[in-house]
Amino acid sequence: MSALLAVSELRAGYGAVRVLHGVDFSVDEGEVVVVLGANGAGKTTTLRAICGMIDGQGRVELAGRQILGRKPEQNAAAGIAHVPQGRGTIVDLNVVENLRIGAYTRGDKEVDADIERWLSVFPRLGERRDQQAGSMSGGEQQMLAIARAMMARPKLVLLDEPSLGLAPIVTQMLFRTLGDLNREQGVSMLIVEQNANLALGIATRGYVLETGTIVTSGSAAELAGNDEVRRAYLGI
Amino acid sequence: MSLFLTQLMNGIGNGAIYASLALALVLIYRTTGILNFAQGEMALYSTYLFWYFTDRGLPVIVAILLTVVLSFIGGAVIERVVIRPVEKSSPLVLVIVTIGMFLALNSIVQVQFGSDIKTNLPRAYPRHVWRPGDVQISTDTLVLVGVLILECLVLYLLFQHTKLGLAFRAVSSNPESSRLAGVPAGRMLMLGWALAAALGALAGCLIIPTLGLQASSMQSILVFSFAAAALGGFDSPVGAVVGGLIVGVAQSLTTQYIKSLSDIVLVVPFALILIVLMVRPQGLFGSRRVERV
Amino acid sequence: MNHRGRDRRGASNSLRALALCTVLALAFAACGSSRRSGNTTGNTGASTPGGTTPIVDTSNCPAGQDSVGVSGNTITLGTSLPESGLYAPFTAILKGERSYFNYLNAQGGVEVPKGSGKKYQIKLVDKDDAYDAARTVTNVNSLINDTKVFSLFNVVGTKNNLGARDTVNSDCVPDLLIASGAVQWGNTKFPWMLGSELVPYPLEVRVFVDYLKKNKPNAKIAVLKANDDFGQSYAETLTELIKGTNLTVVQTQGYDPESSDVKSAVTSLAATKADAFLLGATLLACPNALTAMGDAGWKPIVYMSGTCVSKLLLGAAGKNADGLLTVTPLVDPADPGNASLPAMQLYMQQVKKYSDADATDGIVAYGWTTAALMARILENSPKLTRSSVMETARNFKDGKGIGLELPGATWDTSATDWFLGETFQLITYDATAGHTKPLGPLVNLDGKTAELSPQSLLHS
Amino acid sequence: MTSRRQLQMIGLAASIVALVVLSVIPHLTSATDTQRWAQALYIGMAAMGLNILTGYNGQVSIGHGAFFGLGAYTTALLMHQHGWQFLPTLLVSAPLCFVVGVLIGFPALRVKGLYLALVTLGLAVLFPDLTKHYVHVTGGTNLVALNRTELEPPQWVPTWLSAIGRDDQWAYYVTFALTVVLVIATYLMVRSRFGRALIAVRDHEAAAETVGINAARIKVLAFGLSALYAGLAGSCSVLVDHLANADKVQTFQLSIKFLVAVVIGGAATVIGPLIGAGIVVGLQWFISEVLPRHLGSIGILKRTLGNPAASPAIFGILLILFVFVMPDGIVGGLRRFWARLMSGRSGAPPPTPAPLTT
Repeated sequence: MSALLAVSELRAGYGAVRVLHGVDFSVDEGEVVVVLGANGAGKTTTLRAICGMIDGQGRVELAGRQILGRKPEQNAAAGIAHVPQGRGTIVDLNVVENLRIGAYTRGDKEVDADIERWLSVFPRLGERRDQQAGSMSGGEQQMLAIARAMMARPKLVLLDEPSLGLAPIVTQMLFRTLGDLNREQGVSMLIVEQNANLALGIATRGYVLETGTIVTSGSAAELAGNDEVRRAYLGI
Repeated sequence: MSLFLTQLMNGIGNGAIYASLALALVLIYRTTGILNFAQGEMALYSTYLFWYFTDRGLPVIVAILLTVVLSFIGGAVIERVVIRPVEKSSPLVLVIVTIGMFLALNSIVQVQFGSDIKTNLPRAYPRHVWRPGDVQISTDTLVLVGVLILECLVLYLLFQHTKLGLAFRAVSSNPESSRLAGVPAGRMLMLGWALAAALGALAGCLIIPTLGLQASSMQSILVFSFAAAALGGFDSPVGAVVGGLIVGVAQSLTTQYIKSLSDIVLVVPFALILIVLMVRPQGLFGSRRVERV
Repeated sequence: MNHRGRDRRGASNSLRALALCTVLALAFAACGSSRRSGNTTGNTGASTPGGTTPIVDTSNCPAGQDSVGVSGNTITLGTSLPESGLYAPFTAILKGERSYFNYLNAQGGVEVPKGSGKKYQIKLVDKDDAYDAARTVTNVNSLINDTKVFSLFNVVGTKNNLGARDTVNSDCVPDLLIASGAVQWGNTKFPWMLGSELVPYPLEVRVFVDYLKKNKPNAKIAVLKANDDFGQSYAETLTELIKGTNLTVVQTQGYDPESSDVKSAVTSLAATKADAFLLGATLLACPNALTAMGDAGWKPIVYMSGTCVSKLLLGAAGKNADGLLTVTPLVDPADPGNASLPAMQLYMQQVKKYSDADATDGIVAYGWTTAALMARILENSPKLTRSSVMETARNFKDGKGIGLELPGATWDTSATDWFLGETFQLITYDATAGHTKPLGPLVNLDGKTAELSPQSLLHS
Repeated sequence: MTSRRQLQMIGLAASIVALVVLSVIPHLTSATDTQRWAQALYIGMAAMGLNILTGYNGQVSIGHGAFFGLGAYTTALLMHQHGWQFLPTLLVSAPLCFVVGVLIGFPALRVKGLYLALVTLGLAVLFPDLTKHYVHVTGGTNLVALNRTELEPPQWVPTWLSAIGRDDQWAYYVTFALTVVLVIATYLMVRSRFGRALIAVRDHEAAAETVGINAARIKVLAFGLSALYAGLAGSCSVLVDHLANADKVQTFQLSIKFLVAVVIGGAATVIGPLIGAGIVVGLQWFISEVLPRHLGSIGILKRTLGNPAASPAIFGILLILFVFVMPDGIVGGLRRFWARLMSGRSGAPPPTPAPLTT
């Protein structure tokens, strides 16, 4: 079957500075794909090019249709949810309002039901439902960002370094939840991360990105076993 | 005592106008992050449109509605054509663009509609003054305050209880995350400018029949509205309304009770701003984030 | 200041008395210790009334400049007025001026001196100063040095002319018919400045004080004045003229001339329940003040500045303007009663022919009449030189049948009377009829302006 | 030689050429044009001052017309009422404006960004009212007009510098000399520790504090200096325009002119504001003088381009188009063009745009 997301020869950058020099990878239905890479490898640029925040060249197909060059709001409507680096919390809105904005592109009646569901999946959010999002802790804001992304009932969720700035136990709880979502609800995910072992723990496949090009790829187990990867990203 | 109450009513009447324009300024600040110097002249252009329609014999209510709708569209067009291209550049450039619009609109009005004074603009409501116990209460003041309350109600309902309003607030707070959630940020910016233009048009259509229309009608009103918006805290609509009323009342009470300042009454709003900002640099209701230009 | 109102709904509008200059900016407060505070004697200008020695001393004028601005059969005149910005409505003056000069040139031009058969075309060069005194100075320098005009004509604004006063008097260029009713043009140290036929403000206050002395001798007076030299001159003159009478000023309120919101100020004045109300205001502040007066149920004897006399402004005040007193030096072009006057018919015909201006607008009538006055001064000058024309203007006796002046009005100057426009008509406004009506005989205060003006103002 | 060094050489050469041309202007043009050039110079001086505050230090002010007025009135009153010569009055107007600037600077510390712009607007709106209240000189108005004898150059001035009958040359050369002094002062200041501190406080006040920069002192000094420049410009305007005057519209228009000159010239550059001032004054002269004369007679244009009432509209629209095309002003734009040119030719990785402080 065709890949849910197929990226080929993707080049992108900021003005005169080129970051991605032709990247190819894909994400199939129900998969969790991880892209590992150090700082400046081009991880965030990849996600931003895919969802249309920055211009890029090459081909990015969502379920067979080219989406490169379309505006972020159009790609969101097409089913791509993006949890940006630093969580992108809308600080002036409260928790419920943040979730409701997540469902902006949906027209159906079940939005309110979904809000209650996600508040139960993340009980801490449930306790703070009317609190200003800006006044919550980093971990809570990360949960809110993921819940907001899920509110759009997306085909594919892009996550940009969800572990950034979170306490270890919070990160573990976060990745466990992501794993559950994938297994129980079949949510396909593309996670860009530096924290390799947690990411690989829930991933089906992965790639390693260095200075704008894919250097190695393989199943989660292969990557976990690969010496280079282990030395570079697992710190063992 | 009746004199005090009368002057209070005068102050509240003026304050309602300053509040409406200050609301418009706050809307634009929250979406584009700048002080719109052209807000007064945009309201002036709308008011000349209103005069033009009534001069063509349109009934007053129709003329007001038509003016407000056209101003709404005009505000959106201005954002799309004039503001969007420079939206990413430095705040200084945006200040220059609004100053450019300020100069252009005032002059275009005179070339297009003639620079002579227009008086006897037809009124949407009969002008009547009651004098219970020597306290003057005029329909002008009541209508101005009524319209202000209506504006606040409409904005409150729009922002708190509609999907569009929620999207607008999301974009004002974090445009990037909103776009990632599928909210068309561009259209929200246009909405902000459109609402501001419509508010300015409504304020113009209501105050001008009482004051008479000429090219400089809006200039001193705008200075007081700036003061009102700053007093209330630039990013808070509630602050704009409260600020407007405070400035209006302070102005008329100074004229009455502080003779020495009466001929430089403009010192009042600015003194108020300085005092408040000394205590709370982000204004009465503003949030800390406001400081950066 | 009255404006033309193109009321396309056809109703004949805007009774336009002119007296606009005041609106611009003019008389000021007293004091201001000027180093060379004027001593009226020993100046170069004035001379013995015998008229033998010239009034205008040309001893220290630059040589060879006396007939600059005359080339072939064309006399070049220069003017500076606001044509852009907030005071752009005054371009109506220019339209009136140009209509008259085009009409005159079509008739062959002005004959200088009268009866000599030598006719000259008049060319008027206008420059925009947006009512900023610094730009007026630059314009005047450019008109004198680059355009090389024969004389300045109808330059608008008190501060604008005061700014150019030194240049004009050092270069000996006539600054004729200044569009401002300020009294500084009577300062004998500056002989090259002559005010136009507009009514100087002290005379208005004199008429009001006389009226009160007759009808309400111990009236309490409330004053609303614009916060500039224009408003200040009303307040200043009033305090001088009521000395020795039992008229008293009970309260004075100032307002910002650039805003027309005077509600709070008038509410405060109304609370004094004064018997008389002097309204030294202009533009929209007049009707707004009258409306606020009506709101407070205050019914004093009202004197309103002549600059506000226009059907547009009075109409805006409606019944609150009923019975108010004011003055006008010209016949009103908007009053159908005057349509039959031959001078009015000529004016109406020519303005329609030569400009797109609204002939019923008093400002256009003022521009037309002042241009006619300029031509008359040129005709009376024995020689076509700056000094001769200035001398003629300082000793002008032929002030009859010029333009739209009131029948019986005399405009003249002499060695001791440096003001032209000192005859005018006291009028009252009849709200039901919708236009003004004359009140009593023509007021002739010829030669009285100097003594009535606050001395510090006259000589500063 | 790196492209940065080349750029600076070109900058220096251009400045010298400008210096020579500007020094002979009075002998090439009529008195009125010389006056217009002098006006461009004093607007440039005030814009350079505002640039220190807004360009280098990031504090936006739209009220510097008030400091300009303070300088003008100080000089005019000293000359008109106390018979002073022009140059000595600078010794009073400059320090006075500096002190007032510093006094305004203190409250400005607590007031930031937008609010500061507004408080300075209050300054520009209130100053004319204060002069109307306390100054009654020429004809009792708040106008202070000076006559030729008061404006005459002192004896020691060589006659070619002030041709008799054309005192505008003396006014021009004084303004020109002061402008050159201020350009050099700005050039040195921007290179000094104070200059770098200005930029540090602008870019990140908190970080600047951590490295020991007393941000408050720097911001107050920036206010004082900018007021000093504006005051000097005001004093020169008395010599050039023969008067000191203040009206609400005029003071506000002046403040806008300074800000426009800084932005279209190039904020945070030394020469930018001066070039910007030349463009502003030249543009306004062209629109209000040349266009009406030539287009005034042609039918449809009579009501639009040729109609003087339309001149602010033309200026406003051109202003907007200018910042569309060159958001970082002429000098900024040229520098970017130069960087692109250099990167195209030398093939080396494009140098990051030259630091702002050339």
